[in-house]
Amino acid sequence: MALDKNGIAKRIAKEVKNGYYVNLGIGIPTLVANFVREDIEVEFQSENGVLGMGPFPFEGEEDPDLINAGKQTITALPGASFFDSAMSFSMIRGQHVHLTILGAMEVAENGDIANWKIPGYMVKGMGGAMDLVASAENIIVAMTHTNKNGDSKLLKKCSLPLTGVGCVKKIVTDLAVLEVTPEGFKLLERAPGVSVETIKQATEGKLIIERDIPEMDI
Amino acid sequence: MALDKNGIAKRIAKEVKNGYYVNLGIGIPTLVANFVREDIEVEFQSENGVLGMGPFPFEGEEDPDLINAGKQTITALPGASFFDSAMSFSMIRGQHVHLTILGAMEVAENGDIANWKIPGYMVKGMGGAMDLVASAENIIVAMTHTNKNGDSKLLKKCSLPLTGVGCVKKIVTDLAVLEVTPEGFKLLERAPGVSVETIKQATEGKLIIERDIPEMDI
Amino acid sequence: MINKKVASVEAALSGVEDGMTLMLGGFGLSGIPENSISQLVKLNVKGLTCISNNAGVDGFGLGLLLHKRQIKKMVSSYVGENAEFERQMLSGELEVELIPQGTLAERCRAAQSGFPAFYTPAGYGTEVAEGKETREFNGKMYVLEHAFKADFAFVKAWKGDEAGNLIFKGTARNFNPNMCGAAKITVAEVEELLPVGSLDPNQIHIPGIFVHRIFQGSNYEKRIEQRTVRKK
Amino acid sequence: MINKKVASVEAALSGVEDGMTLMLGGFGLSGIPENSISQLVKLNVKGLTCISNNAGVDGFGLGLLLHKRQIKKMVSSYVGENAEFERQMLSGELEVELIPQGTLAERCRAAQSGFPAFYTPAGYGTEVAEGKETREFNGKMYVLEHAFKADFAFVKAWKGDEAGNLIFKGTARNFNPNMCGAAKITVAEVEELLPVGSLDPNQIHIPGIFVHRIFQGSNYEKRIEQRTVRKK
Repeated sequence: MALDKNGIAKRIAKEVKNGYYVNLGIGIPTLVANFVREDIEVEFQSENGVLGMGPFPFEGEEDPDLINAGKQTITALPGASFFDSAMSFSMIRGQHVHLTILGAMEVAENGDIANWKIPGYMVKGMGGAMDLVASAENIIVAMTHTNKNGDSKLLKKCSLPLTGVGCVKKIVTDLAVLEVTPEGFKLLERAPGVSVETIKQATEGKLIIERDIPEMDI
Repeated sequence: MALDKNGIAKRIAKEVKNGYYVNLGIGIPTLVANFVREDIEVEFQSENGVLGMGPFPFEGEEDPDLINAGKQTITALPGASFFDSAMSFSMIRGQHVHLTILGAMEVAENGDIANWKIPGYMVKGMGGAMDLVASAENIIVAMTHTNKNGDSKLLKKCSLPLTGVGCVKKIVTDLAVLEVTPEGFKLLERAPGVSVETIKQATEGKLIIERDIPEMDI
Repeated sequence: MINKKVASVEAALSGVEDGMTLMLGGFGLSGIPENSISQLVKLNVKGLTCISNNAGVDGFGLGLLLHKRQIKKMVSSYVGENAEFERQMLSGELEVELIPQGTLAERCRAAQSGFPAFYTPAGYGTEVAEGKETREFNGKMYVLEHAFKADFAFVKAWKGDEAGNLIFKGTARNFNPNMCGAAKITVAEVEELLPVGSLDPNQIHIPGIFVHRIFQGSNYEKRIEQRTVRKK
Repeated sequence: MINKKVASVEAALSGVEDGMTLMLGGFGLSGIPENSISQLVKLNVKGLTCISNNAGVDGFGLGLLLHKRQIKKMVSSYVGENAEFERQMLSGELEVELIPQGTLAERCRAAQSGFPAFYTPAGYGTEVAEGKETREFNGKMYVLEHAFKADFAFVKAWKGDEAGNLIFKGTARNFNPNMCGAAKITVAEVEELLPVGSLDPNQIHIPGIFVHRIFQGSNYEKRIEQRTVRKK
């Protein structure tokens, strides 16, 4: 069965390793924080200027001067720090942030990503996404495998304006975990109960299937 | 009579205007702070990371964590701030510092300055001088008119490696106050008792003398 | 000490004219110069170019200026919270330049620091890089980006002193420090304006040299855009 | 929280090898990483390239490494306080690259911040610009300068916590913050190493993400180069 948002977040959480500084995008990526193992040391960075981001505040403890990049009220954990936007992107551009997890509208088999603009329809802007994808060594995309019309979001070539070129390393969808390789999307894992055939049908870009594909362990 | 160091500093102090942020170089420029009018608002910046520099500390109150660019112990006045070297040169390069006063070995009639290196003999380095002269809109040189051998330091062309090109606006020496103009060194004032002839003799570069030259009012 | 205190928001904004380019601090509605924005509305200056990470929401922040059609052009990284904005943009009334957030921050910092231009990887291969110089360094491609030029910068700080020294709070810091000294005139409004000597010189985020006018703000609303809580 | 604490200066400097490029904070003798320098002397690593604004004095700071001929090349802005330095330089034993102080600071910051290169006016028309690309922006000439590449950065802070967050004191701050995260490995020594949660997150000068190892320093001498006083 296809995973729900929490399922995708739970699977991605396994990619977060001890000692990682992690930037989480808006949407499914935000949920990842809930599933990271508690026995490892991880810090979350938000590009509006906080490192060591904690959970949402308890009701009545919201502080308008303490938000995340999604403009949600948050808390800061012990060891946290605040800084300006230039320094925040020094962390990102300087590759001090180890892992970036973000959503996407489309990913191409060469690692191109589009997630900021639908010409003539939705023009909200790229926020920090272009800096993140141009800089991060390790980028994981969290998204549904197909869009609302059932069209694949894993393409030969992106049709929407790009956010970054050749940068996505891994994709976790409601159906599968895939690695972006020079040869195309390499299928690594299936969602529990989802067949390879289903994934094939939902993937427009080149899909590489070597050996048996195990189910995700979530 | 030719001015002594304090006399030069005293004359330069008159160039310091209300509301100025000022960077003082090592040597004679440091003395300028002693002669600035007390009824105007001025702040001194030192490029090692302090704005609002005060006088030297009283004996026993020296702090090794509080020095100026000449490595002398200093104090900080109310309203002072400390910052890192990158931000310090943001102030300088960004032209937030209004006036730079520094020493020189040579100045050319086109405003070139040399003050950091005598090849094969003295190679101490430029410190912040190259940033200062390349950035400041208002640069005053404080120096003796001739060197120890009696050779002019106001030249047609610098013989020593340059610190900056076409940047010096005004020169105050032990003999005179001069403005650097497109036509050459324009004599503005004489030191008390010093004749125009003496200044002519001591100036190798093109000297422009219009009308009567008044004595400095110091 | 050079005193930067002005008595009122009117004095702080004196000289603002039609057609000027303004920088405004804040991320979302956090850390925005509320008092200066109100005064811009009151002055009813038109044809403004606003450099600001976001464009406010309907009825607050820069949304107030949009509502009165005072803005000719927005330079932002993210503008998706504002129906009036979207309407003006889609109808062509409003010009919009979207640029990556890190590039926005650094173009401010470059203006502050006297750098005319720098190379950044953000946007390479995308429409953001169209018409711009690109260049390879160490096997990676970069885009040449330039310092902003602006007439006024409006920032909001938590504490300040009469010398113009500023301290920001939490994530309300964001773009505010990077915009100080990045325009011809920088105007800082603060929640608490203190006498000189009240702030620890070691804890100042922005030295007063980057600030030209400072005033005591009032009636801060500090609206929260996405109130999100967990259960006890 | 990611814990950066190491138990000793030996652990902090593990991995330092002959021929490496090191960054060292400090201005004159103020804010230099005294403990790390002592350990470099003890390790007797040779053929080092040292990026540091100054080169210490005879018998202290980097003068200790010069005395043992551990340094192959110095990259500095000012080196005039050291007879042994001068002897080695004039005899050709020591290679010296002198660069403007602001350029030195920004080449560190560029490495920290992921900028490969930037344009600065400093040094244009002088021998510093020889062989470098120059370019006009808005009628003024600039020189293209590149980010440093270094193996280790050694910095000294006043207070730090186990997450690697740093607070500096007075003008001992200088180049130290700009070198954090500008090398492959950043080692911070602090006068006071505190448990996580002891520092106000609003007052941290350098977030721990830029620091890889932190240790409690000891026996700080803090020598004063030019003791200058006035009379009461």
